[in-house]
Amino acid sequence: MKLLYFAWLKTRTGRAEEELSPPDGVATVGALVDWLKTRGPGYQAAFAEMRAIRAAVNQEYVGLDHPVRPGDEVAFFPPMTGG
Amino acid sequence: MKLLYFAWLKTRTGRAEEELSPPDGVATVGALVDWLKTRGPGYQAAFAEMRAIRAAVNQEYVGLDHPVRPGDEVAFFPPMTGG
Amino acid sequence: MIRVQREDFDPGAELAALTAGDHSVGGVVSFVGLVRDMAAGQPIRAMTLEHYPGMTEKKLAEIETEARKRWPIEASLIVHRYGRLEPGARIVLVIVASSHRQAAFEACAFLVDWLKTQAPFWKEEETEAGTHWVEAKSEDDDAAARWRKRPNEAAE
Amino acid sequence: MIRVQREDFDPGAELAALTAGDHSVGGVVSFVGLVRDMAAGQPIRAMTLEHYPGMTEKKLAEIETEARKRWPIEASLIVHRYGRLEPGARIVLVIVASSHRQAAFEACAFLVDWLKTQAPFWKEEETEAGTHWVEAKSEDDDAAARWRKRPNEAAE
Repeated sequence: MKLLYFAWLKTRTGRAEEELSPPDGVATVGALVDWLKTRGPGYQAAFAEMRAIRAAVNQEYVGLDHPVRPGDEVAFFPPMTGG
Repeated sequence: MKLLYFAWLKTRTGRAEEELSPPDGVATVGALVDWLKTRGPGYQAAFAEMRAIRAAVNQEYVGLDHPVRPGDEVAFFPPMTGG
Repeated sequence: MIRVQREDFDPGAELAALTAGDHSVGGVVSFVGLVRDMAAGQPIRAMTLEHYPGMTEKKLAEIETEARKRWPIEASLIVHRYGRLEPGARIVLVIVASSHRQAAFEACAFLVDWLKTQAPFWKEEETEAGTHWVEAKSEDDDAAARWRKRPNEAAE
Repeated sequence: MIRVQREDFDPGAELAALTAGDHSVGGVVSFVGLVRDMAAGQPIRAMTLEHYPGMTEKKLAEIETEARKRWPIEASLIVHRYGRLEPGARIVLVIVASSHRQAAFEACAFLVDWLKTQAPFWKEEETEAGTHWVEAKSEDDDAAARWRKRPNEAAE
């Protein structure tokens, strides 16, 4: 599974992207976040306030209950500020 | 009094502008139109349909009851089609 | 700023010049009106724009002043051409720069709607069948009427 | 058309290219977004725009497709920059050409409102006090929400 972090999530996790294989039970975006938070204080800081975080799976905006599968591209980021 | 004609009014009167001295009784735009219509068939054709004509006195849009005075600049034209 | 001219204009150069050095501007909305090759289902060879020199500049300046009263505008420009123009040619340019993009959009639409009904320009079209003066469109009056203040607002 | 690029763009050249040869276009509305030198009362030295390559192009194309469904559009272009930009620099260009000027105004405003809330861009500002990520404005959500179809329209 390819994970991408943007804006201050990137700063907190300390990486822009990584390739990870979450355990089998991690089947939704929400479960993925819970699992990521076990990976260290940087992840805990990044995902401390889920209200301020948006997610995309395979480049579509999704909610926390959206399924994730091996091979997916999953991105986390704050609300957009373009334009 | 300086008179100006635009668009098809110019075509019908046969002139873009002229200097005229209407008689003393001609005190409004409407009276001026009535007097101009006595000046020949071109003027009669130009002012046949007053609904389709707009007027300006000294470069301000006015109605037919607006006063006209010697020295005024009076313009006649159809509704505008700019932009 | 107001310009009435026979010559073509360069929208990019005008856009750049209008906001040059002013870093408080967040959004610039512009409108470019072009000569279409069709009108009322008829192919058009060209059109000639006649205007009322002196009064045109005066009315455009009044319209611009009105827009600046209604919206927070950092800079604005109206350029309107006259003379003979062929399909594809630029007729009019309206630019509004503001720190608020919605104000820039509204003010620019207002200026375009108002100059169509308030500025003393007349179009004569050339078709296969000859030339004729374009009649004013009631939809342009309707568009301009959108911006007329309601009676209870006029008292403010 | 959609472009996401680090380089600056030339609004005048883009305007001319978009309608070149198409004489059915009557009006072209454009929006240029610029970097302001102030944000939330603080002077800004520069900002850096980060984006999500691939998804950005996809979302911008979706937004453009949606606009073309809603309005009669002859041609449209969205150019959005990323990277470090100083005050006065151009960030984004949106152009909509239509034979109906009101459609061009509305579609251009729609595109700007939507790309602010739907396109995956994030701004980091540099001030005297250091750098910080810009928070999304609720007014941008409100602006985008204007265009959301009401339930009874969605069924049409």
